[in-house]
Amino acid sequence: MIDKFIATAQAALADVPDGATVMIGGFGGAGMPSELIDALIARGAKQLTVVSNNAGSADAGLAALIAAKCVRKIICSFPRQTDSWHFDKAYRAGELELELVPQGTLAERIRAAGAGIGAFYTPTAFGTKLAEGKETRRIGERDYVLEYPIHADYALIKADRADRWGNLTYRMTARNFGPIMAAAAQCTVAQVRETVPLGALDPEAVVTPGIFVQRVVRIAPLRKAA
Amino acid sequence: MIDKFIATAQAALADVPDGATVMIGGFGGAGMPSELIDALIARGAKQLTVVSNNAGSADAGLAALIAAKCVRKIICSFPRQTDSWHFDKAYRAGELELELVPQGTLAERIRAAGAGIGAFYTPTAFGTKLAEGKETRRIGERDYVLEYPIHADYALIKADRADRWGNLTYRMTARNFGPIMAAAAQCTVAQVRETVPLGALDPEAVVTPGIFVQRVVRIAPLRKAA
Amino acid sequence: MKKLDRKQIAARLARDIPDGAYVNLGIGLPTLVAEHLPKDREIVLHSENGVLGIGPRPAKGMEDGDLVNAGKQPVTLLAGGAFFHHADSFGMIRGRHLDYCVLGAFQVSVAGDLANWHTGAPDAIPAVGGAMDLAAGAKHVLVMMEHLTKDGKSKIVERCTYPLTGARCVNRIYTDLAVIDVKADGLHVVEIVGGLSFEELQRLTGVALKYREPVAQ
Amino acid sequence: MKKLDRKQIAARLARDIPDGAYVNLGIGLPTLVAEHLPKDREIVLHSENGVLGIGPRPAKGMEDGDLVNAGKQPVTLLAGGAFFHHADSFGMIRGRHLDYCVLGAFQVSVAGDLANWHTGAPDAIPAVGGAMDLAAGAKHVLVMMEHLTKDGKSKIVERCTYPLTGARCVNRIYTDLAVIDVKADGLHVVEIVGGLSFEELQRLTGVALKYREPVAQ
Repeated sequence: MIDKFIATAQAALADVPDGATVMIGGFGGAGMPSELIDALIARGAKQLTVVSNNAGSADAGLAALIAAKCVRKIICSFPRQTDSWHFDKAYRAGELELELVPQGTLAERIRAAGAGIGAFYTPTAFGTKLAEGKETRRIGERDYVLEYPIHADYALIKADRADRWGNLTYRMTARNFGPIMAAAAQCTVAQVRETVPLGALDPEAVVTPGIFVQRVVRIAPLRKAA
Repeated sequence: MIDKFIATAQAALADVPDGATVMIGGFGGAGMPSELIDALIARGAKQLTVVSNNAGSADAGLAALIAAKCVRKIICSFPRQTDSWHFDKAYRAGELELELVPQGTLAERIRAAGAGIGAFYTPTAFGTKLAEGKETRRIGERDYVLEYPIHADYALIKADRADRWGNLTYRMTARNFGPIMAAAAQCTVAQVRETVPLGALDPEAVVTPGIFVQRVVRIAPLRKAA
Repeated sequence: MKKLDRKQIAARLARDIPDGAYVNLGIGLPTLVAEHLPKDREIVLHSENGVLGIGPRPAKGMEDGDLVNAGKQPVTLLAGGAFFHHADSFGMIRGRHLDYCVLGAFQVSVAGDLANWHTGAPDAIPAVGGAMDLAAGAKHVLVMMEHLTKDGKSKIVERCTYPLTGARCVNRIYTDLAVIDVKADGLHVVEIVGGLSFEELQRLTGVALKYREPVAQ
Repeated sequence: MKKLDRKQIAARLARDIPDGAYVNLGIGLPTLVAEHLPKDREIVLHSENGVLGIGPRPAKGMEDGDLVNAGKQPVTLLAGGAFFHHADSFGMIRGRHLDYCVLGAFQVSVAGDLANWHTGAPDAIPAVGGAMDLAAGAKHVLVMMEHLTKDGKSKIVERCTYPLTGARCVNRIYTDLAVIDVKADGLHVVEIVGGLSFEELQRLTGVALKYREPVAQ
């Protein structure tokens, strides 16, 4: 029987080793798997390579992971924010390597990893600093840059509902990187708001089929103060 | 105001010129836009390049388009079927050029066109006859073949429900090539079972956003004999 | 001369977006355009974080952290909207499905090169987001910016001195002083604000501008 | 010797598919495997035309033309199933997400090359479908075929004479005579049908086989 439900975030991340490449979903706060990140900090794995759109803000989530000195390198599109002080400090101190990737190229490199594409030509960034040193090619009337997939050992994502096969739905723009990161990692851990019986999700509306998901943790939403 | 609904299949295809590249959705009968194909035959455009998974079966649909001598070339993965006699005859007579493409490579080439990818490396077909003469590259431990996008002037697809913005849902495995062909064509024409008011489709479950669809024709399903 | 303020630039640009267009408004200044789109047109707003059909800002207290735009501001969804993931969203951009994108800029060159992501300062922390994808992918790239820097230098330049976002990608520039088309043979002035002569605009801009004086009625 | 019939080959292969596996069964003979999967295991069947979680054949009269497998036969969907488009479906295959695929074959070589799509006859109309993608993409490629051609030649060969579907891709071969692993150092016989000696299997197969006689109890 297939049962991908795991009781706690801690248990779901208990085997993350030092040096792992970890994708972290979310676009700002939307889709950010906060409780999984907390569990990753508690796990204490070091020298991580993190793949995420941003580099954390304020003191929680990815920012806390950086503050806890767990991250060696970050691959992202938009690290600088008004409150990205933990990233800023570590970066300026030379403690954190940054690979800056245009957002669409980041998404497509992650998608390529999940879809078994060896490399692809994208028009984005041609003629810019972010294409320096990269292979280019003119195809038809457009110039392209060669980009390679980004694979990960783990993906930490936040979805909305899940069944025990790991089928996932998302909520509005919290979907963002979740589906492509799920496919790009060896071990995808999804935190979800709700778990449902097998068959409760509409097969037409499953966004991430369970084949891409290895572990599911239900995180009850915080109850709002009355 | 955006209103992509068109009254008839004939009107929706009235501007298809000779020599156009036309994608036709469907996997066998599932998702085959039969009424649109009939309208294309009635339109009488010749010298078409058709992109489709199969090359028609029995006497209707794509087979009828071939029988009507509208097709100059077909790009597909699986032309040979027990009842593909119209294709077989035209092919053996040398009246029809065939570009045979592995099914996943066909899908990915169509997807690449829609997603603005200039070319990609796929492991499929490396070392086989279908990769002969193609550029190859070793990336990591795997060998890859370089493949290029397939763009189209028109895509003819069958969906289930649509609103006037052209948002589409599909029905079960009739989805197949619809979403990727919609994105790869300059003008996508969808035949649907049902049209619904704007807002009636769940935004989480729209499969093809209207940005990829130019024209929608409602084709009432045949009433079953009582 | 009466310079346009930010709202007026946004309103001027909004007038050029046709009914039925699919449009991405970059973060910052371009977001203002949303509030000035003509009410009699149906224009579908895209945000690169995976949504088409963005509606007005939510009422106070009705914000939902799961429904945000690329600037991470809370938004609403119109009837007809749809959600999708990041790879599909950037496929729309890169695949030339967006009719227009509107971007801010530090500089635009005569050739249509755009610089808007990095000042080039050695100690600056870089961040690019989706700007390079939008610049490379949208059918029409519209730039919205002030004509001059704070110290009075033209932001329209012979060659960008800041790092590029995209080469030869800008189609039209909207500033507080003028509307200018970028064409293969150079910069064509479409409109000038009231009270400013072409000669004065030319002097302020520095690089060569072309202009066909409107015929007097 | 008691050759296995097709159902028995399918049943033998099905025994090796573990609980929780994601599996694609190729069109034709491999489809039989579905009927022999152990009832106490939950195995998720994929079909390249965009579905995971295929269930048993529908009852007569309950077929739905929109719900078919890669062989275009009507199927059903289990609770937990999901639909997706062709690019996503082949992303699953190419991206090494399928644990097993089962394919028929004309020939398999000592190196694990597979030929199953084309006889090479000059007048044959070629058709490849998803075979090359499955051969290149699944984590384990299992071949299911009769050991010998109708005129008694081995389908396990030194080098394929038919055009290849994939090079060095086959992991295990199930025939009516034996189960054979393809490894870097050659072909290892795992099992032989009752009444057939290794020597006889070796003679029928032609190419070199390795075998470790099971220890008698």
